[in-house]
Amino acid sequence: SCSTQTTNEPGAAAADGGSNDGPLEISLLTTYNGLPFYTAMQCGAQDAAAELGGEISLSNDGPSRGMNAADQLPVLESVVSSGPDGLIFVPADPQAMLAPVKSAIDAGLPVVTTDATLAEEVALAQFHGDNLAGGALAAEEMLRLVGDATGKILVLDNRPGLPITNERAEGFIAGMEGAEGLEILETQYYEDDPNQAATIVQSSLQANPDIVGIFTTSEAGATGAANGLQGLAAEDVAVIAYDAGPVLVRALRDGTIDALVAQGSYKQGYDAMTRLVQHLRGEDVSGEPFDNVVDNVLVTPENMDDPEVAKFLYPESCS
Amino acid sequence: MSINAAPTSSPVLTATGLRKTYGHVKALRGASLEVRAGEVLAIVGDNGAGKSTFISCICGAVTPDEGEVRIDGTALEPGSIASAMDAGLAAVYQDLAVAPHLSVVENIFLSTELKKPGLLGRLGMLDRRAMRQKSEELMHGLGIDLPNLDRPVEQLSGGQRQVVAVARAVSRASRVVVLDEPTAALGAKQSKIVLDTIEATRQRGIAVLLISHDLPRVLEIADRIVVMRLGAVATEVDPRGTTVSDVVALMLGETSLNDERRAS
Amino acid sequence: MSINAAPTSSPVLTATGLRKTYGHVKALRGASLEVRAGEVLAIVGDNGAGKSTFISCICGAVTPDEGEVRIDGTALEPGSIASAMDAGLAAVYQDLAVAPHLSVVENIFLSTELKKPGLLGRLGMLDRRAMRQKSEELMHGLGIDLPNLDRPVEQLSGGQRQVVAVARAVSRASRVVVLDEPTAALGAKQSKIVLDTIEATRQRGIAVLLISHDLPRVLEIADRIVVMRLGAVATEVDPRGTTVSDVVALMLGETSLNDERRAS
Amino acid sequence: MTTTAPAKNQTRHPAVSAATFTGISTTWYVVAAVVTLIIAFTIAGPEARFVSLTNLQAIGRNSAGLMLLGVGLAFVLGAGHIDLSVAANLVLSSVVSAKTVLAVSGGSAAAAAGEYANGGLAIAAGLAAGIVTGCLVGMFNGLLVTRLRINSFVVTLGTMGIATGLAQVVTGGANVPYLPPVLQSAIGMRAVLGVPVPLLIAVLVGLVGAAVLAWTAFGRHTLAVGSSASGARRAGVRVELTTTGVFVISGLMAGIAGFLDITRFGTTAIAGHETSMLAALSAVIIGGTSLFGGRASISGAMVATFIPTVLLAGFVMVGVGSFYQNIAIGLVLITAVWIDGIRRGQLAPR
Amino acid sequence: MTTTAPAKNQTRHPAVSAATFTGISTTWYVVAAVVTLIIAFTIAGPEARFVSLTNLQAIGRNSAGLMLLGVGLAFVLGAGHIDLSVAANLVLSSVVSAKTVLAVSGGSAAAAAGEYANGGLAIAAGLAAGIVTGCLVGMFNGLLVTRLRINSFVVTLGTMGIATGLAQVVTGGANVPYLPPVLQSAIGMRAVLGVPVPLLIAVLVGLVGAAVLAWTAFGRHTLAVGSSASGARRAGVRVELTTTGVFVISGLMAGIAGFLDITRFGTTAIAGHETSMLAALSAVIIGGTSLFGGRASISGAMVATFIPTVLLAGFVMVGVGSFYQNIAIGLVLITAVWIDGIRRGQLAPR
Ligand SMILES: Nc1ncnc2c1ncn2[C@@H]1O[C@H](COP(=O)(O)OP(=O)(O)OP(=O)(O)O)[C@@H](O)[C@H]1O
Ligand SMILES: Nc1ncnc2c1ncn2[C@@H]1O[C@H](COP(=O)(O)OP(=O)(O)OP(=O)(O)O)[C@@H](O)[C@H]1O
Ligand SMILES: [Mg+2]
Ligand SMILES: [Mg+2]
Repeated sequence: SCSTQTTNEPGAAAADGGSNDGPLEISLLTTYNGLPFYTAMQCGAQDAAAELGGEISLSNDGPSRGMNAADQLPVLESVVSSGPDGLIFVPADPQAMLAPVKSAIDAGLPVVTTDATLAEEVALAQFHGDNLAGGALAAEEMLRLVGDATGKILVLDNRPGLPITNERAEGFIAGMEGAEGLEILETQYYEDDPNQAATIVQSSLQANPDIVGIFTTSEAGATGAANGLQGLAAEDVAVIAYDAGPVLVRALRDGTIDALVAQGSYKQGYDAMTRLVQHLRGEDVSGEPFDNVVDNVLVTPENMDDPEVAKFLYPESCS
Repeated sequence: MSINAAPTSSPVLTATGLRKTYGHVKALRGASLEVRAGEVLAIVGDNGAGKSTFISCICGAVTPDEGEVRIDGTALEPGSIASAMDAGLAAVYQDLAVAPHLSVVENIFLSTELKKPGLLGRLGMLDRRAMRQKSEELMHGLGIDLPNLDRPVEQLSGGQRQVVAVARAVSRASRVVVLDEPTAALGAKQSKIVLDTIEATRQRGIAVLLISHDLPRVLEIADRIVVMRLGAVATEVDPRGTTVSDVVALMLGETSLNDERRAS
Repeated sequence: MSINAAPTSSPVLTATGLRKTYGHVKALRGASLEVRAGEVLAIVGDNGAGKSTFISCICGAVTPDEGEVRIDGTALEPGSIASAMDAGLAAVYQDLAVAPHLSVVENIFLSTELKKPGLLGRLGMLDRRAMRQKSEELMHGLGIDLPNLDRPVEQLSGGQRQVVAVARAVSRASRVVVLDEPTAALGAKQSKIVLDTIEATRQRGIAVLLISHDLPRVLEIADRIVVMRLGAVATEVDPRGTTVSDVVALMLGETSLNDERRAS
Repeated sequence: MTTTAPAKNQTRHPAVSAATFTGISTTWYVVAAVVTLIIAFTIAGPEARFVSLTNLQAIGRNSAGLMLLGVGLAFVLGAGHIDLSVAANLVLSSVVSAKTVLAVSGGSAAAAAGEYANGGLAIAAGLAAGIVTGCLVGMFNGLLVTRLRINSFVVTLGTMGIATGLAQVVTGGANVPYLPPVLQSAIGMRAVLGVPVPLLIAVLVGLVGAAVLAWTAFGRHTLAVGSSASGARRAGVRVELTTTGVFVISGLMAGIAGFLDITRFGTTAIAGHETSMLAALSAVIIGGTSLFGGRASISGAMVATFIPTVLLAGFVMVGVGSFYQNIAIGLVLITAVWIDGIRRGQLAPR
Repeated sequence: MTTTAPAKNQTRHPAVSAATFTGISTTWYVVAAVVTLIIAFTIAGPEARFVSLTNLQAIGRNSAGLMLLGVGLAFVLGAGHIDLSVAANLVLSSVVSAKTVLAVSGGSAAAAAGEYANGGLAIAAGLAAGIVTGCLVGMFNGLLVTRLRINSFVVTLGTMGIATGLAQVVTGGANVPYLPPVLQSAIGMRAVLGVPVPLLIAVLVGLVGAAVLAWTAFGRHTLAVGSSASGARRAGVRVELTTTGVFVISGLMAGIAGFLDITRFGTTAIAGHETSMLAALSAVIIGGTSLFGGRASISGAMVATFIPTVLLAGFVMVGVGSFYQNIAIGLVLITAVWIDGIRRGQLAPR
């Protein structure tokens, strides 16, 4: 992945109005390579690149594990050192990644953030789902699913200290506030391990047989929760999960999960690539907004085959 | 203990031109010997003379850089303990080579375990009872009195451990038994048992290779004595008519604690 | 080596009523002794008699269940090696107690390292040169010829290692030196060096406690001999006019390899 | 054998070696610990629900994988080595197994559409694929340790990375979706006489392992090698063969556990199992196996694998906050090993 | 001392012990390995950007924390123990340090509003808090190992859980936000003469550690204890004190690393550092320290900590997919230790 030319004085291209149709090297740097969510984002970016034309190559970078700043930072610095023309970046932590991104930007690398945001508005633009809103969306659906039943709600979160998933839980809990007859249990963490999630679900149900709903903030939690419920033959617990990878979509179709919060990651990737390339090619993007929230979509068994909704589901790989 | 005339039969074991270098130290520089059936051959030498390295090469525990070991005329695979054991050799090493966590019985039968008869045995099932009984018979036969053969060897005193190693070796050997300082940690009574065992082993027609610093006893029991110095066999003496001080004089070249026989 | 008359001075070291039980094994059941300055006291006994356990309790390496050790009248803290070392005792243990990865010099000065003079020394900086030189002088004085004092001890032969441990102990002791089978792995020449060293140490007015299975040598060098049996001091003998077989007879109670002296 | 004078049988003690004896008694101690925990959580938790069938079944299902890893590790530790790669091997095996199941049952396109063929064959092929993968990784470990004579800590740390990477390469980093539901219904979520099938499999395999360790020459050689490799070698034990063997057994266990993993969840868990290796190691050590070789207890390891699962389930049920769970599990680990040491007299006065 | 006959100085060999000698030579071997990697990545990567100042600075910054952990682990391994809790201790120390910085600089309410007081004092207090926390955890490890005589693997595995849990309790599970930017500008992201300050600190601390190991009685006792604890004890070494000491040093290093962590990120990373412990352990072993005690090389460990960082940076730059990175790092680890073993002749014929 050798790039030949880098002409990216910050904003210089835009100011010149001169166009630059040369080959571009764009890096998409995520927090956890291979997650279906990021696969969808990558598909969006690729499709945008194809539509924009010219030689745009996209490389996928990211730690192979972690979802946290300590694992992502070395990768970011290496990617910056390798000198791509532009960077689509998913910050693992808004605060921790700020300084290194800032110095990359100061050194002339245009950066667009997706999925998550940075603590300051240093990037060219940010495209993200609203994790708090996504949690709230799930809460709304949860309230609908449980109806007027009374009981308890279990929140399963991935790991303490992961802002992306922690916010989803936070949004969900806020959304449930004030619901009549529903009590939110203390959040439990499953460390990305479905086995732990299953154990937690089973034990929680033993301790609180009146659990009526479970919200989990990522795929491993949903897998484990579904399994735990299966083991108890507990059918009447509503399960809502975040994300819409193939495993979760299948579970939704099978009825082990009742609803999914799908993020518009395809659109995030598409829009981020478009904005970045427009900037690099000197188009005037000054009128475009900095902050772009891509709405989440609630996927239910009823609407999942609706083409408008189906395009939000994450593919196994880009076609 | 009678001093036998050296048997005239052809040698059971011959070692020829063994060499071994550790880094800069030439531990062995072309050592050779031969032992006949029913003969006790003693190896004496100063500390660091290379005695343990010599017998380790013979037993396959150390791979010599050069040289050959034959038992009954067949060359052993260098550095292969299995090859030496298959040829009928068994040894007591200076550090005993026991598995400290295993019991006395388990150590005695280590690698020569008895299997149950029938299908179970073919599935690899051990016959613990038979091994225990044979161990008791063995100990009894040697006159050794260890009350509990199921205690891990690590709980025995140094002398008790040494006796176990000797019992294992003599029970295994069919052609040659090699003993590296088998009485170093032993008291009078246990030493006597070991010496009697050596005598009995020799009577069974087995060749005995004995390393010992206890020169009076060596003179008493050995048929021949080879003296090692600086990694090679310096000379051979007939114990008859030889005194301890004769042997000491032969053992002492100059500066024998000096092992810096640096490679070329 | 002359057999001295037992000195009449008051004892340097007294051990009284030491007891130690390991699980079911009563290794020591009330053993006592005393040694005077300039005296060589030998402890003999069959394998498993409890000799090593006895001296380990004396040196603070093993904490006795009961009993007391005094040096120059002051009781030592049970199980504290520091307390015994501070009182002027040093020992060679049966397993030598060396750090195999450290060099000869480092082992000789282990825990008694010399510091650089001045500020650096107060910061803990070692004076390697001084330690090296003193080690050389020590070895030279004892007549030991080890060519390279910077080799890790693990690369020495068993006998060479034992000599290093002896050198360390005699250089440290100011009141008592304890030697547990210091010549077990040694050849004639090295044994002679160790025995000369014991004699020289005694001449310096230091009390020597010697364990050995080599009865002829014990009779030659010791001023008094205590015989241990079954974890206690059975009797004391005067080496003058005593033969090896007398001592052996005293050592052998019945079934001495039988260590199952079960607790109550 | 030299056998003179057929002395009267003077056995004063039963023919049980001290090693086995300690093994058994530690097992009972661990059983007591687990039972105590269960009783405590039953009392502390609501309405004795901790001992309800469903909860115990859940605990059993969740312990099965760890138990298999523990059995393998008991062999490896008994032989004086360590295997840090077990969890990574589990993940790799589960991935290969899942891909195989998909391929045999008609390919992933059909699977995505919900169509599956050859149910039984797919299960068998998946199990075989998992086992083969696990054993190959184990064999790789064993060969590096014995042929190149590299320390097993280093080798298996390296293999851990290699297996993790391979699993990610095979899957592209995403869990394998669309596995046939028969995996779960026929194995993972099934119970026979109330006992979850994964636990049943783990216990049966573990018992075979315990028999191998206690009653065969291979088992005895394993402990001899762990007790003193150089001693065992010179006593005639084929140390290389035995060492390779224990790593293959460890790999085999990881392979079976990997297969069971996909039957539980109907998908893989490539990011999970990051704590499994240390959890299994803890269980094996609590169960009475020495980290330094020479002493191993399969039964102790098997029982001790319930400890982390019971603790997690109990803490959740009793309502201990999840942050405090880590602390509590750490304290329990230290305390258990400490008490066991005192009990065995190993920590007793010098 | 008995010193008879002031014999002439007959030193035939320089007064460098074999242990030190091997230590040094392994260090050079590791230096050569790192340089080779850098050259390879410079050639393979685009436009020699691998050796650009910014890239080398980034590598240096990313190695600093690992280097400190490695220095501490070299002591612990040298003494024949292991410390699995270093990374968890780092996280706990960073959390305590961050809370302290916030408190001293005016409280979190003011911080949230972007107002900070006492910049220098806050930094000093944060460093002190990190160090104290780290040392306390280390001391706890040391006391459990020496007083209760529990195996250090078990103790530190337990402490790992305890420290992780405490970090979560202290923070409530969310990273500490709003740390004063001066942390990053004055330390974490600063470079002096082109050398990143965190690296500078780590190297200086490491050199002090190397001096302590090589030139003081404590260092010598550390290796003696690792070589033979019972031998060292009977030679008069205060084994308990030395052992506690190495764990405190390891904790101290984790504490400093924890403080550096917040100066790098401007926040804590409570979910991070899960691989740091194994990465630091690998580096220490590659660097020539024996897992079994008695032999340690601080300089080797320090240089070897660059290996994982250089590999990661290089693979990203060359475009090796992240999945293959795990595989490659595993292979490099095994190969490095293997070659080093052959070189030292340890794997040579028996
Ligand atoms: N593994 C090794 N590495 C380096 N040197 C060794 C090794 N083994 C033996 N040596 C050296 O080889 C020489 C011969 O040692 P060996 O053990 O054969 O002597 P020995 O005659 O048995 O002495 P002892 O009577 O003390 O047992 C010694 O100088 C010893 O230091
Ligand atoms: N750590 C231990 N655990 C259990 N038993 C022990 C331990 N140490 C010693 N013993 C037992 O205590 C008894 C006395 O042992 P000790 O080593 O003191 O004997 P010794 O007189 O020195 O014998 P040797 O002449 O063989 O060295 C022996 O029966 C031995 O088995
Ligand atoms: Mg020898
Ligand atoms: Mg003794």
